[in-house]
Amino acid sequence: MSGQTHRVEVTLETLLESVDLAEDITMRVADAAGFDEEQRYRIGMSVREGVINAYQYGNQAERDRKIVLTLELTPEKLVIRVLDQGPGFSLADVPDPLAEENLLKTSGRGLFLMKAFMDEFAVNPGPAGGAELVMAKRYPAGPGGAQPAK
Amino acid sequence: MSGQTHRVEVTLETLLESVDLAEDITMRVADAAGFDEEQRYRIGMSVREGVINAYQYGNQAERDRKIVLTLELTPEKLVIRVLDQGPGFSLADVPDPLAEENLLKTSGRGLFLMKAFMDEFAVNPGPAGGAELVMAKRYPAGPGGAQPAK
Amino acid sequence: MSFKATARDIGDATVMDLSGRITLGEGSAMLREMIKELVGKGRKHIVLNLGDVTYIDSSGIGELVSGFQTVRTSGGQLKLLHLTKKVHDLLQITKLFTVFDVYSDESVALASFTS
Amino acid sequence: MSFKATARDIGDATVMDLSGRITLGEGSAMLREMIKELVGKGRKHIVLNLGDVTYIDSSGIGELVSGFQTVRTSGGQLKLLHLTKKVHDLLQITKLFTVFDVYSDESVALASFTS
Ligand SMILES: Nc1ncnc2c1ncn2[C@@H]1O[C@H](COP(=O)(O)OP(=O)(O)O)[C@@H](O)[C@H]1O
Ligand SMILES: Nc1ncnc2c1ncn2[C@@H]1O[C@H](COP(=O)(O)OP(=O)(O)O)[C@@H](O)[C@H]1O
Repeated sequence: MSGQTHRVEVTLETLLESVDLAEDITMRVADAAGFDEEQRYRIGMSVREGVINAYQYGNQAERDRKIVLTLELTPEKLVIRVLDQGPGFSLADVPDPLAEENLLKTSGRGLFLMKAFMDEFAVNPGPAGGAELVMAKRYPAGPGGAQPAK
Repeated sequence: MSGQTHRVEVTLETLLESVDLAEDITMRVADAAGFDEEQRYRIGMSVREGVINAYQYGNQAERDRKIVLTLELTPEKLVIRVLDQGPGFSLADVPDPLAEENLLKTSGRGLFLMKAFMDEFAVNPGPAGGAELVMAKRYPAGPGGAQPAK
Repeated sequence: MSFKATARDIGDATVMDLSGRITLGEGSAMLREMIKELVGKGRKHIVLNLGDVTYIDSSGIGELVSGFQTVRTSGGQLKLLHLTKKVHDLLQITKLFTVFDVYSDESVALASFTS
Repeated sequence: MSFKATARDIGDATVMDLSGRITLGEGSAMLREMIKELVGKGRKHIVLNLGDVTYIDSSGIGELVSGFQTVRTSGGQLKLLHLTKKVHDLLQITKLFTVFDVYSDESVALASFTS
């Protein structure tokens, strides 16, 4: 309850259904923030990919581990965090899916899409272990695209 | 991260837009919990009425005060809390809208609808002041109506 | 899905075709103003066609009651037409179903006015 | 909105009309199985009509690549038809647009097969 305005924190079980729920709630919050359809799609997809990874690689499909999705409408951007209870990882260790030798791989594009679709993207160690994705999208500029925060 | 499974906590600014956002997120979570259209409508309406009251009577339309909506999928029911930063109130002081002399009043039906639409309903003092509504709806029984929690 | 209202005059009566949501944020204030305006113009027989109203909250119920009173105070009558199941149930549990005159046929509603 | 697929044989070729979402939870696994089945039946010229596909995530992209490889390994060819703007953009930024043969006209796609 510091400076931010809307803050949505969603604690999810490690289930495939959690992916859709996380995406839907994100799209709804992005709508409230004034993002247009195309931007909502990109933000929603980024959360989807982040939660799928938290499910698969972080929590390794162990249902009782939690995934915490946090959406914060700060004054100038929507900041999204996806925290898991897994081993953590470093972006530097992830192969570039655009490299010639990876182009025909059937996986490895999730983090790339999140980076492409959001304005800011980082992977940090979680406060109590696990990986925490932090991504942000600035509010659309111009009339009609104002964010609800002051 | 105790025993519950999904837990959604939404901190809202005291704005009219927050009402729709709260209702939409609730409907989405109720959907994930397996409630049918009619039950989702009742749960959504109850949250709507609760957040409108938190906005009007609790936080008295002072934008910087917060409304905290919490949705918890416990093993046998969806438990919803709406907390405001207002003066608090007691259900015993609220007139019965079904009483003959109140039937043609233009207000006073919000709490009545929450009680009618939910299985459990109570008003408590908030942990740090304010009013906290606590309401619950049991999961639908039978095949196809199972809740996602164990 | 947002609130819309159009008024049709049929002889002495006015039918208001409402659609969408009548809630605190959306249709409530607009409905109130429209009814006041009709009454101000001397219309006394008003039918609210709720057939396409998808959602009413307690604020919307309040506006129906308020419209009912406004019209009655001016010596007129307000009738409801075409309740969806949701709106019917709401009026039932709030005991307003018996307060309002409710019709499922427009011509019957129009014929019901006594002046 | 959920994934649907139907296959039409046109001469030597099979057109798979896909619609809905191709994501980890929904169409991905189904698409993979259907392509495997076609290849197992000896079909070598496959067109994926993506005109009604509303959404593809990274898992769906992976399945397109996987299908492409499966068909190629069996000596056949897989072509894409009718990309929506969203799918077009996804293939563009992942540099797969140049890897796939993409068409906007079914008869042109069918005529493009070389056996
Ligand atoms: N939450 C996570 N915890 C641990 N490792 C992860 C996590 N997210 C991603 N990774 C690692 O990064 C790799 C690349 O992920 P991504 O780009 O999403 O592609 P894909 O999921 O298709 O492999 C994964 O294969 C995994 O090794
Ligand atoms: N969050 C709240 N804080 C303080 N008072 C409240 C709150 N919610 C309801 N009340 C009190 O209860 C009364 C009845 O509320 P309600 O049944 O929702 O009807 P209405 O909002 O139409 O008056 C309100 O008029 C108000 O006095």
